[in-house]
Amino acid sequence: MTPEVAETVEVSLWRGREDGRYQTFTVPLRQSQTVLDIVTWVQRHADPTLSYRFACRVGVCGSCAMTVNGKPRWTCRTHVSKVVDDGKLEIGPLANLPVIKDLTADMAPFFEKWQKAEGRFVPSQTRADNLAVVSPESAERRTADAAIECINCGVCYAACDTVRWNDSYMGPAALNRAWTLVNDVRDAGNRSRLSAVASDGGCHNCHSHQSCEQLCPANLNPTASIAGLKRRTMQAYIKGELG
Amino acid sequence: MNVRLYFLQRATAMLMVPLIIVHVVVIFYATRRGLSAAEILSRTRGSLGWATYYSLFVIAATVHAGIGVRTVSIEWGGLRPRSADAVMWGMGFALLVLGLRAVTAVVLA
Amino acid sequence: MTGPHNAAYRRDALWIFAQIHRVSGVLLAIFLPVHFLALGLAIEGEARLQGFIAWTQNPFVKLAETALLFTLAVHLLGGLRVLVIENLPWRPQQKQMALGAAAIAAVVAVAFLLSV
Amino acid sequence: MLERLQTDILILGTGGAGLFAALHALQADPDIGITIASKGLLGKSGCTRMVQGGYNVSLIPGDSVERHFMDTIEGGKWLPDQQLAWTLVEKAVERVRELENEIGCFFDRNPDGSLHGKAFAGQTFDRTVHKGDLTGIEIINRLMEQVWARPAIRRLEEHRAVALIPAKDGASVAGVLMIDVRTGVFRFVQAKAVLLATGGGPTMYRYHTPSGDKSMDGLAMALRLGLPLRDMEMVQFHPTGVLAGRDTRMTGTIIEEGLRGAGGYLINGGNERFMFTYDPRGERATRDIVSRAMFEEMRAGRTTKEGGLYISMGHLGPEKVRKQFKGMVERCADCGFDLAGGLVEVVPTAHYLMGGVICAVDTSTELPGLFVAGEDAGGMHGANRLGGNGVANSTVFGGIAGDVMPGWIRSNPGHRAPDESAIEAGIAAATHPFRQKAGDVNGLRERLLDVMWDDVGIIRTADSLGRGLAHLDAIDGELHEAGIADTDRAFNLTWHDWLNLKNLVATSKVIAAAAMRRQNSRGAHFRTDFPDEGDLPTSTFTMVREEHGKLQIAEEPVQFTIVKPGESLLKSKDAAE
Ligand SMILES: Cc1cc2nc3c(=O)[nH]c(=O)nc-3n(C[C@H](O)[C@H](O)[C@H](O)COP(=O)(O)OP(=O)(O)OC[C@H]3O[C@@H](n4cnc5c(N)ncnc54)[C@H](O)[C@@H]3O)c2cc1C
Ligand code: HEM
Ligand code: SF4
Ligand code: F3S
Ligand code: FES
Repeated sequence: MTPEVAETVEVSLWRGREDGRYQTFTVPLRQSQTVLDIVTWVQRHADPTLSYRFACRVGVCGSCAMTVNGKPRWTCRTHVSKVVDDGKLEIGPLANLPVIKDLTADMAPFFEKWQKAEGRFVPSQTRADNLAVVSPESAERRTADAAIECINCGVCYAACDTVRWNDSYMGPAALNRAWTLVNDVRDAGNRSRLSAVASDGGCHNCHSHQSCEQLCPANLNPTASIAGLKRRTMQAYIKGELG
Repeated sequence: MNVRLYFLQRATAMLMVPLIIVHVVVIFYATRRGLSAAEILSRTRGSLGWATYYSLFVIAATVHAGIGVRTVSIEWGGLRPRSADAVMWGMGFALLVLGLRAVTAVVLA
Repeated sequence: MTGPHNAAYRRDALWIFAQIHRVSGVLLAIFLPVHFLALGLAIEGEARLQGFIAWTQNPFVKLAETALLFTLAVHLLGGLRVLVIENLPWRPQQKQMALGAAAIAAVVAVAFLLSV
Repeated sequence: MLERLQTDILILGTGGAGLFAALHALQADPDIGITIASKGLLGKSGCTRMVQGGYNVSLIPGDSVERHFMDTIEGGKWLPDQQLAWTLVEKAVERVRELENEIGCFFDRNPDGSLHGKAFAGQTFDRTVHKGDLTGIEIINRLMEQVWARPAIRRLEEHRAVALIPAKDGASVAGVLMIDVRTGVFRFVQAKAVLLATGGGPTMYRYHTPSGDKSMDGLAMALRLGLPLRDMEMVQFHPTGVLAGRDTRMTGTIIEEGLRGAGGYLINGGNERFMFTYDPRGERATRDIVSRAMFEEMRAGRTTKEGGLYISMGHLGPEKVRKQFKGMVERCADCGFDLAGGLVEVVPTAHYLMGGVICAVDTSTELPGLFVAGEDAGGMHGANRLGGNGVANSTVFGGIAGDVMPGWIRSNPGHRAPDESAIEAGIAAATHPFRQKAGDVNGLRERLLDVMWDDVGIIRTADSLGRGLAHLDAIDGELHEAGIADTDRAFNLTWHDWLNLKNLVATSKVIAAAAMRRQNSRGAHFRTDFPDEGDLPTSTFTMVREEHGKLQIAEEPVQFTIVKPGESLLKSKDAAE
């Protein structure tokens, strides 16, 4: 049952750059309405200069994440009734990233850290070769599969206090990706990848706060992936395999 | 924090688990009978076993807390890693000196 | 808090427990040197140590000591939570684990308080 | 204000086509300067990311390139350019191996560890390679990581191309005029070669599936430059898009076809199943038939209160549905619907544009220096695109463009001076709304969506198309008068809405004009006044170009260079499946 909702909702939106302020709008409620729809309504009907970002509008591109009533969310897939609190919504840009304007954040640091964690495949074969035979039931494949459907929305990154506290920390998404590669039997880059994630900004900074795991819209579990990396790097360290 | 610091911190944490449990049990046992200097010292004085036990604890705590304080001073204190290293060594030095002094005191006194 | 990011999120049991773990670690780090200092008094003779111990019988000090033992227990159990997540296969009952650990810590501390 | 940049190769778009082009160009010449620009974030905009079903390729034992080719030609109702279609199916084999072995995609496997191929409508072999039902995420994330890993590729994120700028002598392309979305500043990027890979995107229909950033920009820019577009009447509709009501972005996005396949019912506003009155296969009829039947029901007024129809799964057992279609059930729940047990409102929805810029197999266009790949290019699919051939198309030809452009630059070295007056005109056109009195851009978009849906959509007639064209002219005129306050150009979405609309109206006219011209019904194009498919051996395709502000439409005969109607490349034994 959808609960009876008020006719309108009070929406406070962040306006400006880092030194902006919240501005309040009254937006009509509809039965099927996401947070992105609310923001769109404001841009279309109340203030045409409002800036925000979206693309796919169905939860696959990870462009639309914002801070909604204190928590980072994918706005295109967050029904208003799920987050509205006392008839109010407060929406700001994603935390832990520079603000571009209004509700848009600059995701460049997020992707730079993805690279720092060597979150990219290193081939061991070429297009001239046949595809590797990999059993879908093998432990490695299943571990990789469990963490692979990340949409790089940055929700976990914005939710993580360690990211907030420590500039150099690579963050949950980058490390989660590194973990999928560590379990990818076709990959040839793991020696250097393990060293990268074992270095100063790496997986060992994670305090297992689990905010990432609790808020990831794709239901991934970066906490578990990072724990995996901690174990794997530790083994490599003890064996003296880290460069 | 990197793998080396992590390793040292977690290894010492694991080491301290049994050490601390023993310590807590001993405190219970001791306080039950009323804490007295004579009592403490009679137990520890001249005992190589207790000397090793407490030294191990002191060293583990030194390493563990030193690294822990380093992390906190970066994340909450806003220190650069370099300054945090100084805090770590300072903390470690203080703990080690005071700790070993205490061990010496209760064992040799 | 003003600013674009109202950092009001994650105030649930798990998060709070993680912060308590940290604070308890710092408290221990501050207390431990003091504790060592006290024991070190033995160098100056049994009498000084005895004097110090007598002082600790003061209810205030006792309460403080209880608090510290509680801190140690909390930190130990919180630390175990971290070690479990890091080293054992993933389990979903994190929250219960955290609450359970907090409860055990409280029991230990109360037992101590009653026993002295 | 105008800033200037120089690069050797400029790629517009970061879908499968754009990203592949960048990687291949760098491989072909590691010293070449490559710049890749995207209207949204790199890899996070466009439709390649949204691919659910998968990638068609003849890599699985028992299949053949010839079979894939025949499926493509027959699916395209004999209209595809056969050389392009052949290149598509042939190169797809290498491309999938490259995606797996070099880029890092990890496609699903059979229990024995070999590549899994699933069934996809309209094909005689189960050849669709996939990663669960989020294949696009896997493909684009892996490509995107490789591009981020190569700092030699300069990235211009949130840069919108507004005009292709010819050289002073008009004989080639000299660069592209862009708006830096984040600051609102104009930037002219001078390049020796330009790849157009902005991914088409028929978002001018009331209900549509593509990513919200796509608005036919590439085709509109090519059209303004006088380049010919083909097959523009061919707009593919998907039968089941979500209908979430007014002011919802999720409206139009896809509800999986598998639901109908699994036995889901389509129900009209009067609570009746209606598909059997249109086709003996009921809900399991092909995409075009189901879409048309749904449109007929809606036109007859037998709709839900929001104006659509229902899909109902409950009779299959809600628990089972929840398990089998987990992602879809969650998605519906997020917009307030219970797919497993209740009714979800659906409508047919515009999905893909088969039409595009005319190009050769090496992706070159009529204008030297300008290349085109992906959904912006026309001719690979003819009258209908097979599900799974879209991403194959963008990755195959994007890669080819990347292979070819460095060589082209070697034989045509040097930057060419741009036609400065074209740059000025481009800026003037883009800033036009700032000089007008405030107008109702949203109202105009709503009208465009309705006109295209009602008159130039799933079912067409000469009357409806004529009406549509007249409305489009009116909307175009009003849009020209509709102003936007020039307060802050930085990340000004309303400005971009205006620019989007401008391009959508321009290309809508082309779609309507081409549809008017094609007096038969083929594939995605259906006219009640000409319901027959016409004579296959004398098939023609439409070709539209803009000359002096007027659309010129021609019909070109299809060249059956590989196989003629009635023939097959498969020996009869194979053809029998
Ligand atoms: C929901 C959905 C499901 C699909 N499922 C399948 C499937 O299962 N199998 C299949 O084969 N195909 C599928 N397709 C089709 C397939 O996604 C496309 O055919 C293909 O991905 C197009 O690739 P592209 O590189 O040409 O364009 P896109 O991937 O769309 O990329 C276009 C790029 O151009 C950029 N751009 C646009 N305008 C400008 C501008 N003015 N300036 C600068 N940059 C610009 C965009 O931001 C984007 O980066 C699906 C499509 C959709 C919408
Ligand atoms: C059985 C004993 C102990 C165990 C199991 C234990 C465990 C841990 C663990 C796992 C951490 C890392 C937490 C994280 O990264 O989130 C930690 C941090 C810390 N510990 Fe301990 N510890 C113990 C005893 C001590 C003692 C005796 C002290 C003080 C002297 C101490 C001080 C600290 C400090 C300061 C931190 C840093 C806090 C942080 O990073 O959040 N610990 N402990
Ligand atoms: S791990 Fe989850 S929350 Fe983090 S970026 Fe990926 S999808 Fe988003
Ligand atoms: S929230 Fe941060 S601290 Fe670790 S478990 Fe997740 S990365
Ligand atoms: S708009 Fe793509 S995830 Fe929300």
